[in-house]
Amino acid sequence: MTETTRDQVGARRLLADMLRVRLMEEKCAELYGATKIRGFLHLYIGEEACASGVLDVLGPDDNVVATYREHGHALLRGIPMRAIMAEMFGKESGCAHGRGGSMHLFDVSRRFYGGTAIVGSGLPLAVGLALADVMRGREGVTACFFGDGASAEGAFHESLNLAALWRLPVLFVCENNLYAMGTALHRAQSQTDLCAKAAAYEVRTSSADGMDALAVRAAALEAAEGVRAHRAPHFLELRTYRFRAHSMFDPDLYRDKSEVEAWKLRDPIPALATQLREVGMLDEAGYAALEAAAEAEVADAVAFAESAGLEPVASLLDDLTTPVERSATGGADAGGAR
Amino acid sequence: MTETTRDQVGARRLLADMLRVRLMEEKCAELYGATKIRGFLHLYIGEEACASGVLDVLGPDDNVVATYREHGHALLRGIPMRAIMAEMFGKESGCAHGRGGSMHLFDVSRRFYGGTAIVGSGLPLAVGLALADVMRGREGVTACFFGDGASAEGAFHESLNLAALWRLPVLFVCENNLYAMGTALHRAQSQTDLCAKAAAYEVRTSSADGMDALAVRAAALEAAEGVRAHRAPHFLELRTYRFRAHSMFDPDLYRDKSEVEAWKLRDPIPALATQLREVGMLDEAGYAALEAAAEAEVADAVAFAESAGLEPVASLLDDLTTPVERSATGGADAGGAR
Amino acid sequence: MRMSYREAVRAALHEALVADPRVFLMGEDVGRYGGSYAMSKGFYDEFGPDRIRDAPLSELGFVGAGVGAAMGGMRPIVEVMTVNFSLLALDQIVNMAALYRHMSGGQFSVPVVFRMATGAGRQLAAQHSHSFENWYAHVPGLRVVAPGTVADARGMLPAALTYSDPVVIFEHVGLFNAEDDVEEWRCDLERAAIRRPGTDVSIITYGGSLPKALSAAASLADEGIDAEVVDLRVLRPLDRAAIADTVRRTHRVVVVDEGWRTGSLAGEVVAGIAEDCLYDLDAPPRRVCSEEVPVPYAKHLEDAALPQSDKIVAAVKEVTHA
Amino acid sequence: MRMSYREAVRAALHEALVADPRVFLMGEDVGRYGGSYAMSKGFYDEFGPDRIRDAPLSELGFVGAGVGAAMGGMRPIVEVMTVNFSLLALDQIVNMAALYRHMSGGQFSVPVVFRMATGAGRQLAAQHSHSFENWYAHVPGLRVVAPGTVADARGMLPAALTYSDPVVIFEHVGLFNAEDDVEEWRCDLERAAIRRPGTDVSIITYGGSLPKALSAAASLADEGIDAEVVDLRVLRPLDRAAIADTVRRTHRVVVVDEGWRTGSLAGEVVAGIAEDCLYDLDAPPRRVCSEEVPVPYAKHLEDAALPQSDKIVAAVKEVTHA
Ligand SMILES: Cc1ncc(C[n+]2csc(CCOP(=O)(O)OP(=O)(O)O)c2C)c(N)n1
Ligand SMILES: Cc1ncc(C[n+]2csc(CCOP(=O)(O)OP(=O)(O)O)c2C)c(N)n1
Ligand SMILES: [Mg+2]
Ligand SMILES: [Mg+2]
Repeated sequence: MTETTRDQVGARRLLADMLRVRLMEEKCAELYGATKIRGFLHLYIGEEACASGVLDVLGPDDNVVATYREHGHALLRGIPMRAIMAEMFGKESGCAHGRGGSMHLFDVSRRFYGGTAIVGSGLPLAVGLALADVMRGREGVTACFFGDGASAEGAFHESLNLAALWRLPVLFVCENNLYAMGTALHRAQSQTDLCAKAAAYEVRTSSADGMDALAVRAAALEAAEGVRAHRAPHFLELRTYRFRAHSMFDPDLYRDKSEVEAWKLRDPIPALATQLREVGMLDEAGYAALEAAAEAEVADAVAFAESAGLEPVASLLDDLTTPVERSATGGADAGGAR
Repeated sequence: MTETTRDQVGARRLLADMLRVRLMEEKCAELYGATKIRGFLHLYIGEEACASGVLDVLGPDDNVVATYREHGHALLRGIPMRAIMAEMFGKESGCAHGRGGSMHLFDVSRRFYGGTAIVGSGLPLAVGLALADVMRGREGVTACFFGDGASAEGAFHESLNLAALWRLPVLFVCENNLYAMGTALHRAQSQTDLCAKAAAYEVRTSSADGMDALAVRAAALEAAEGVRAHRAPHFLELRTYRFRAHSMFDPDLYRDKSEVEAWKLRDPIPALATQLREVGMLDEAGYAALEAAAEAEVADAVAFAESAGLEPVASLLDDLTTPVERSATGGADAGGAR
Repeated sequence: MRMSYREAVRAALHEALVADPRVFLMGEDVGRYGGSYAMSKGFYDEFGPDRIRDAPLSELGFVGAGVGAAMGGMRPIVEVMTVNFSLLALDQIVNMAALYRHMSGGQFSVPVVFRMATGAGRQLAAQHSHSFENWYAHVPGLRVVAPGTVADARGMLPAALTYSDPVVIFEHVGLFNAEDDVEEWRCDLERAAIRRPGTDVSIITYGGSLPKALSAAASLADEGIDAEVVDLRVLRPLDRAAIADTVRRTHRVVVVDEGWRTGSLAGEVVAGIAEDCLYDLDAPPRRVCSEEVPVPYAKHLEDAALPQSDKIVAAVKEVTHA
Repeated sequence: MRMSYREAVRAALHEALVADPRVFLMGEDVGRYGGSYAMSKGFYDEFGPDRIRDAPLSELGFVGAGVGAAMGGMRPIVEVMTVNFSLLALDQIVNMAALYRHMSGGQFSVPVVFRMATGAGRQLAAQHSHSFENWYAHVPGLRVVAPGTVADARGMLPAALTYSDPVVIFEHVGLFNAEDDVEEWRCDLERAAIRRPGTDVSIITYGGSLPKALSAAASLADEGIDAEVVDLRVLRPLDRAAIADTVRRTHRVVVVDEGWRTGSLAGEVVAGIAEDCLYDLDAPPRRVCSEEVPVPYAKHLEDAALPQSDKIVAAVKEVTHA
């Protein structure tokens, strides 16, 4: 038991966070079956320790860039579950008006830049956000989440170089779940040590057990502090695993059931719950309360999404471009955001 | 003096090769001034040891992919100087019918695949050529030349990974002349040790003095033998320098004249000539003979190019696509080549 | 024989792999996963990892490797999951594969087939739903085709493999589960096809919009309007003769294209008609295209953004009442 | 004031850098080298390495960084040396910058300006000579402009910086040394402009083809044909009203565009005319575009591949004698 777990509030929050993500996503899977949610749905189940640990160390001035597997990141960044659920239902009160769906959750007020579905495309974006922060004298860190698969893309190469060369405060968070769709890391990349790959750009790196929320938080804290202190990027690898198929279309035939089962034994939620119980920081009632709260939040979000309205077809063409008040002087703190 | 220089014929050939390239290019610069050659012209002057050393160890079954700075590679791969010069003159007897110019020299019969002017674009091509060789059971090595600047491109990242992952016989030859146009390597890349960069893909690497043709040849020989033996890629860095501006449009204001002068002291041609003289393998007459032969070849090539005819405008649309004899069975050894 | 579009593509791929050892399939998740749209399920076990080659997430790299392998004597079939992702690889397709032969004075051939899923209709939102067929159709050196029927899904790949230059095949995600009886599928990659003869108006379309055009024609028939439906099939080179021919017979035309309207392939078709048979037109041509916004996720918005039968019907009525 | 196109671009850049600390210029060799076309010579010393930011050879990366920086509150001007190279960066421009605002339900703006050199005429051969303006003009969410005059080269950049969405500016390499007297350069990015009024025929064009159209009009005048020359200026959104307007007055039209003919922007213009004012046409419209081959190096072949005044004259005669 480290110092960190002694921070009872913080540790319980991580557990609560993971539970919220888990229960929300289990409900999503169900709703997908019921055809309430459509399109691609990529579940994060099994990987919750990553988002909860990392986002716990970020502040409101930091930026977050995520992928199509970003429900957890969106929720823990503070987007109300109602807005997320409504988005997946394609409703107007969704966090992208129903235009984005599961893969494109956004919230400008929380500096949550999505939700992008072109693998690797978030990395240059994150570099740019960090560049803007530096040029504007802002203090923020830009956390950029992506998968092991993304690190094969040219965008990874170019972005790590840019961030290192220009000493930009980017926290690159690689959620290494060992697979890119059906392709195992070692079948896709000659270098399977992703920290070694990142280190080649003269970027500081570290690695943590992505099934352990406390370990993730500790590693993220150290990494983020390093980014802030050195004003230079950091590459954080989180070794994790997705318990579900890649998407709802994936028959999941490329990996052994036994491998999945073995990883499930390391489920980050019971793992943290057990840890907390062992040191007497959580009892059955306490856990049940967390679960009940999450369940209630999910139920509320679903009810909200169910009853929410659709964006009128008449506004389909709206918001393609920015109203031209010709803001040549601009000046909003959130910059391009409005 | 190594064993290699004792190979008198070979060493003299390298010297002769470099002289041919040098004198050809000096003439090109002159012809550019006289507006006989137009468009972009990128001179290789100063870097001749690289092409001569590497190409000396390749055989007819190997493939060569080069860049827009490829006059030397084309010539030393065996394309007649006449065809190169005619190409730069835009004449039909040029090695691309005058359609390519300086940046796009080709010769299918010599497995010389160009001559491409999108920085980095030759690397995936080389990977594919090597893949074809492996799949067809051919023995060849694919030598792929590119600059330090190209190693910042996403194409570099993706290609090195593919070659290493699939164990393809590619000899990546990075001509590190310290600049990409006007941008010094250390201003463009966080990792200036390009071998370290390549090694991150689990690719074997080595480095040689690109101003010393014998050193280049020795390194290339070892590298190519490694590629053949292991059927796996190798990254060879040649540390070199261009004496001239990037192109004929470049005012060359981004580097100190003293830096250029210092490198000129290491000019590979006098360097090798001196080496040979010192061990008594070359005398003044011998050198003069080489020079005279090269001069004669250049004069002949220019005369040929001058008097060569233009492709008729009427055939502008020809050879956009391959005549459809519907070669579903194909089978030419040179494959896509015809 | 009854088969689905997906089965037709599978059968064509299978046949090509069996027939020619130089053919191999390369792309993300074509192997162990079985293809993101299950086009190559089972192939990995049958043909092995060399010929059913899973590529890393490196569109530029593996597409370029396909180009190189073609130049090296293979016959690669390169799958890019979705045309949106192909933007990462355009440099190798447009600046390399398409140019090599002409730029080299005819020395090289680049016999590579690129297959890409295209189009919307499955609520996959903006980054997975667009159509860039018109971009590819703009590029000299490429041949571009769009199977809109099950038979063409079966026949176009073997036809593509008879060319020694790059061919791009667009498979529309909305068609994968479509079924049809396929007797004859051997086909050329040169000519458009009349899918429904008619006399009152020409509906010219291709790919995923073909079924919508046919269903529009069916409802128009109920109202006494006899529409001819022309399937372009080959998007480059366009079969201008066939286009002019149908217009000369019907004198009225609606072009349907899932691309955004401005700069769409439909625009090129209309322009060609204006050039070739202006005086044959009895009414201004109309285009039914996608609305000029990123395709949204929500079903009702996605539907509204795309060409649909009712919009085609309305456009036809406009041109026939003019 | 007499100035060259290059000087106009320089002056516009300089002014923007002085006026707004959020503006910075980023691209390959914009700094120490002074810009591959000397557009930013001297700026590095004046504004320093942060604001005249040399980027590594990483088009996808630095273009995407420009997108991100715009979303982060800066006003980046991103230079891509040549439109051919921009194919490496299209994903960030088309799948990201153009989509963000709509796809997010209007939450983000992406106030970035992309500048690219385009076009042929300098014997730079196939990989440095193409024109993909039509591709960009196809994409909702982008504004696309092509300064064809020195005044527009001076005025379009400041105008672009008043928008909060991505603007793409195409600077034609053939114009850089063109000179003109520039008095008023303030301009909108909305409307086409009539560069030469005329009554017999409309020549519609943009960018590098504008001088060719004007010189064609001059020689046509000698032969008694009074051509109106319309400069599109803004390629997205197209000024359809202005196009229809000129056609309604002259009834004959030739569209000149350096893009390859099939799928060209010229095709879109012709299609719009057929839709909007079919009955005003007294002759089939004609397009003068580039031949559908990679642009060759040799001067005579390059000339033959591109639109030229004499071809425009011939096309005008065709439509006026029809
Ligand atoms: C450029 C691009 N190529 C392919 C895809 C299809 N695709 C979506 S997710 C994915 C796997 C990504 O793997 P990884 O980066 O490891 O993230 P994970 O899904 O494991 O979280 C693929 C191939 C895509 N969306 N974008
Ligand atoms: C993709 C791309 N971006 C930019 C350019 C313009 N350009 C041509 S050569 C060059 C520098 C390349 O440097 P390097 O790779 O080191 O090769 P060198 O010229 O030094 O031999 C640049 C920026 C290009 N041709 N292609
Ligand atoms: Mg993964
Ligand atoms: Mg260099």
